[in-house]
Amino acid sequence: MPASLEPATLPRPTPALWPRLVRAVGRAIARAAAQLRRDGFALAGVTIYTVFAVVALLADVLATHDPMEILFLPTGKLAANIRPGADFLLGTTNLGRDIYSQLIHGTRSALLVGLSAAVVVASLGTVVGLVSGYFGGRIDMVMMRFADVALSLPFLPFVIVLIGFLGASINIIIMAVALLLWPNTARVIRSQVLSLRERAYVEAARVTGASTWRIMFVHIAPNILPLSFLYGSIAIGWAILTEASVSFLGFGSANVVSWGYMLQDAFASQALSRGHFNWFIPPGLCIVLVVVAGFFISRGYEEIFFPKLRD
Amino acid sequence: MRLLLERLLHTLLVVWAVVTILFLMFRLMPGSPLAAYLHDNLSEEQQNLILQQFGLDRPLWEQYFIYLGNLLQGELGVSFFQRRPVLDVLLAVFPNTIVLTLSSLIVAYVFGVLAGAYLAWRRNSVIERAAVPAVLAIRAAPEFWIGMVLLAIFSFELGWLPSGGANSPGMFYDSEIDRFLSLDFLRHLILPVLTLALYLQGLPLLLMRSNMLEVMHDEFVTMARMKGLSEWSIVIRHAARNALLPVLTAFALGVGVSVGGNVVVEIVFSWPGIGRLLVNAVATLDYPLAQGAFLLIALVLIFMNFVADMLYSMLDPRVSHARVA
Amino acid sequence: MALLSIRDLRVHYRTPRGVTRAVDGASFEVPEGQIVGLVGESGCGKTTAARAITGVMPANARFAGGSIAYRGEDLLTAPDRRVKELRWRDIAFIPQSAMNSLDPVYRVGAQLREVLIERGGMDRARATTRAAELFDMVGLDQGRLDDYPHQFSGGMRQRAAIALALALNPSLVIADEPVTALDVIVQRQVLDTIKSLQRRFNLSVILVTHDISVVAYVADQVVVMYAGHVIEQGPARAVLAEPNHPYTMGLYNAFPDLTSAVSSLVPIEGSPPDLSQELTGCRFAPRCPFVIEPCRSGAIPDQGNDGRSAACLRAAEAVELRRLARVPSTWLHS
Amino acid sequence: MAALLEADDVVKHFPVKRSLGEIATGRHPAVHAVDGISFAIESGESVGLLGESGCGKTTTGRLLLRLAVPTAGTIRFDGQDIGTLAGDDLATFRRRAQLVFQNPFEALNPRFTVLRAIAEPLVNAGVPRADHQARVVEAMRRVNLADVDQHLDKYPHQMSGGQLQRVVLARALVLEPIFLVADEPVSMLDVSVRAGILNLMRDVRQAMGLTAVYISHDLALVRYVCDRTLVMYLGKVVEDGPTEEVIRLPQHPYTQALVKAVPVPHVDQSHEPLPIKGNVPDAKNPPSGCRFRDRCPHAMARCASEEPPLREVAPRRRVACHLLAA
Repeated sequence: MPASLEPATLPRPTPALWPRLVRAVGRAIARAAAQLRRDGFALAGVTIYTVFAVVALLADVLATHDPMEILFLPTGKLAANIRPGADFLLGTTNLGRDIYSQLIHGTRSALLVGLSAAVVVASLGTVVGLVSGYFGGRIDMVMMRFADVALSLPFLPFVIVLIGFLGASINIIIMAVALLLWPNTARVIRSQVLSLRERAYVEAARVTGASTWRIMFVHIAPNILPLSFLYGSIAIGWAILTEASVSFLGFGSANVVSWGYMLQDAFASQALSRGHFNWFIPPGLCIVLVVVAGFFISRGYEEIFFPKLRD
Repeated sequence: MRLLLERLLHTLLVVWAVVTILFLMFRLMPGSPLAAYLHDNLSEEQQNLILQQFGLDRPLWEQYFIYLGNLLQGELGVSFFQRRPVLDVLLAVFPNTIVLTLSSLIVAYVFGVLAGAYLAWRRNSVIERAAVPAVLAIRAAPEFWIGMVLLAIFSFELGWLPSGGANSPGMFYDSEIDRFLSLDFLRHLILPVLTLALYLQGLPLLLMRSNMLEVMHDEFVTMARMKGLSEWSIVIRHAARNALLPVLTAFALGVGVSVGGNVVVEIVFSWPGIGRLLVNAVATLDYPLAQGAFLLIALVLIFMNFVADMLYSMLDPRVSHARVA
Repeated sequence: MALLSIRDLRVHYRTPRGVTRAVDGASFEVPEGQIVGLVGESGCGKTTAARAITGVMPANARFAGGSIAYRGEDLLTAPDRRVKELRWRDIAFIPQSAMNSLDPVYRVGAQLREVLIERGGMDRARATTRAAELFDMVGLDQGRLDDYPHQFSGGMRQRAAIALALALNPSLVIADEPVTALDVIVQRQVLDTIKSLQRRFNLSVILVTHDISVVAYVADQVVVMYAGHVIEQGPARAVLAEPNHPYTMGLYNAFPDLTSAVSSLVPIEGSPPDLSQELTGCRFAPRCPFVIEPCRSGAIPDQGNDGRSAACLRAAEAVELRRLARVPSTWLHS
Repeated sequence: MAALLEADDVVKHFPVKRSLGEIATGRHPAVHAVDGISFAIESGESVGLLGESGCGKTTTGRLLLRLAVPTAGTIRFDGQDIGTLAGDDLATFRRRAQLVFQNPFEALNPRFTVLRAIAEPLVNAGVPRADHQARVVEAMRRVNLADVDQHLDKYPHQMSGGQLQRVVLARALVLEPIFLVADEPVSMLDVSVRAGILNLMRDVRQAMGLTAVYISHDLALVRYVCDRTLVMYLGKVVEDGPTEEVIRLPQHPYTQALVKAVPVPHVDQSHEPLPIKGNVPDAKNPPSGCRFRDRCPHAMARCASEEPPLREVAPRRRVACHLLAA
């Protein structure tokens, strides 16, 4: 039997599983990092996320005031509508709250909403897409009909009705976003799985007796993970925008400082007609930055993993 | 033909599913919206009368069939607060939303398609390199915030345009058409349309650009070059014609999505549309009105999904002319 | 004088890994009214060389030298206007995959009319008649003019591509692997069509292929390419019967032949060189069983007479080398 | 010798979308990929499945490996109906029957190193991990992949087509199968490399005593590696016999045309037009009677009404044509 032949080049120790895993992950990160340096978009996206993540973590340190506290000047007068300056970096609201501190604290809720929704959307979409695409038949049909229905519910109105009746909460926003956004991910992953399933090397695995589990998770899943990330990073943006819209419409939760809440506050307090740009420009810009970072990263991802899209 | 029937059937199924979800959503929510309507100071008899009026004293499954029956007859109930049939309320504001949606989509898609094709043609130029992140950034901005900024500048700072509503107070018109064509209406329309168009142009622009780039690499475009066809024929007749297919589908889908997605912009500009109606209905717990508004928005979305589907198969000869023989 | 004369053509591609010298000093001629078979294996530069003649190249391609003279006029230095004028009226192209080369959203007839009207200056009615004529000529039913490309079978599409190429009565037709994707029977029918139309209109044809049997079937002249170089050329009859370059000899041994007795096929060991590296000497040297030291350095001049040439230092010993090449063990690397 | 593999009236239809008319009339149209083929392959034989694209040869290959299940008919491998295999029996079958793919560039998982790729069947067969490397190295030696150490950790994109096809072959051989299906094993490779792979497959087959089925459209290739050839046309076997005889004296009009159409690398060859015209008909609506009749130069009235059976015309020689009935 061949095993007993002991060719001269042997023995080479068979590496154990987990060091190989570490090496593989290391290689993947190294490759992504190398690509990052080449792709300006992805680099910009990651940089923006890093900055906001640091701000969110250090919010208590960075903020100069309690975001919801009504502040007074040393003279004892309400510190309302103060212009930006040394004491109040971005000025104050008409009720005397520090805008800069609100902005800093808003980072937390934005990242929380964005990342949680992204994780749920990406994992739900990936699992459904994988199962639906690989097994096909009835399972596929049922799941895709669910997807059709979810995509036929108008997004923002659905969230509004849900929040309006269930009450404002970040969890409900995350749930609603996940409920309506998973089909996009699932559909794309499904079609990718459909084509991967027909690849010769998957057939090769089948003909050598690989189990369904092994084919799905060893041969197919690694090829679709980049897509999951792609759709995850887009979902971050969607979730943040949704939270902002809901808060702006006045359905946000009253005790959480978010950028959407700040904008609603500004809008309702006539900041626009009074020209208080310092109040409503910064939160909007923050939203733009965080959301666009997701777009940038997804673009970079496309360049890394779907190079045929490149020029 | 077969495709049409199949999709139609499919669409009806989706409508049924959405209608059912809507029913469950409004009946099973904790803190039934009706609670707000049934004031304590009403007598029990009065309360029961109202419950009966809405059929809420029957078992759930019976309510469901009553609800379906009512829907089929176009019976959406009566608004709690406006004391008018929901359908009348909806139809009064619906045209405003349609005008707003279509004008902004047309502006956005005409601009997006042209700009996208131009950027693809000027691949790797300075303008192309700058435009892509700029477009992505605009797409990342919340619509209502774009609206707020435009409002603050053009209405409050410069005073060029009105700050909200669809018409100035006190204006009356002989017909809806007259109203839509009036200068006053158009002045009110500019800012919301600009806001939506700014937000919406990103999709057709990026789509057109990447489709063009892809098509320009297709063999048939190379062949058009080899044939010595003019740049116009190559770019417009061959590349753009092929690249446009998915954009047209996106337009149809966009109509469906925007009708509900306009909500925030309608709020910013106090635009008397269906989205604003929905938000107010939810805020005041006017449940028949909220349900009706949601249903209308959903039906438009489903219908446009169907149209997009059909459009694609009609415009792409590979689908519409599939040879069976 | 030859209709087309290519001298020392160099076409390079910029790639992420550096410059690939796809065609690196190729010279050959296309006589009036003859079919020239341009053969070689994948990556030898045959398609690049053929496409270079049309002047329509991918964005990352660059002409790094040489000349392409059509009726004595260098296409590489001629003004764009002039080159555009020559396209399709004088130099037409038949692609490998007619499926991808036809625009999917227009009817085949419309695509014929487009070129007849825009480049041929015909009016609509004249173009319609001419399109029908062309379909007839290539053996397609006129009723199919109103079909879309995807409604055609592979063989029909290839015929449509031929009709398109002949629309403006060109003098030179470049056919890039025109039958590779087809089944043998259809392949044979399409080759017969090409050959008969070539005779009828006294066309010059460059037929790019990896298949020497296709060359043997239709070509008058043959040009063999290897790693960006032309390594042998001459009349098809002579080159195929008595190859002078060891690569051509080796190709013959590796090619299964239905008519001869079954002998063993002999591979050429190794693989072609990486064209993104700087190369000196004969590019076939690392795989050549007859290599001598001088092969590995300096330029290898073309040797030959009677319209034949081979880029081999030992071309003079061809008779002896051919004898040795027929022995399988010659090709076994130690 | 005993038959290792027996196909008995095997049919494989692929359903297609029905039109409204077909739904109304209750018809179920299908692509008749394989439409009733029977043959037996003896142990140690090498058989060519020859035909043009769409003739059903690839589907037949997949059926033989149970990558597809027949719509009707049975395939017996070593006496067992492979359609009913499950569990351990199926696992055993998977160890004994292997496939060599057409396109080596796609047949290997791009994320797997050569070592992992060749070890994949060992993992699936439950071979102890400690033995993997030795057996992989052994398989690589068998396919003449020199410098084993140098290749083990390479990824597919770092290798040439010829090397990749050797890896694919090594993967197929690592479990020491007794039956091999090769689907156009060299059609994606350059001519100068092809010969090496074909020689290798021929040698390996002899050394290991394998039974093999080669699927190909290339008559010259089949002639080089197969003792026997089955010619397929539109889901049917039309001719069966020793390869040399089929090529030298083809009996079926289709085979005759096919042989005539094959280009040869000589300048002096027949340029006479082929006797057949038209295209292969649609496999959804094959012609009645003989499927070749509307392209056949010898078609008779009987050909339309009666399907010619594949009958023995000489020892080990079967042809499906009414011309040979007499």
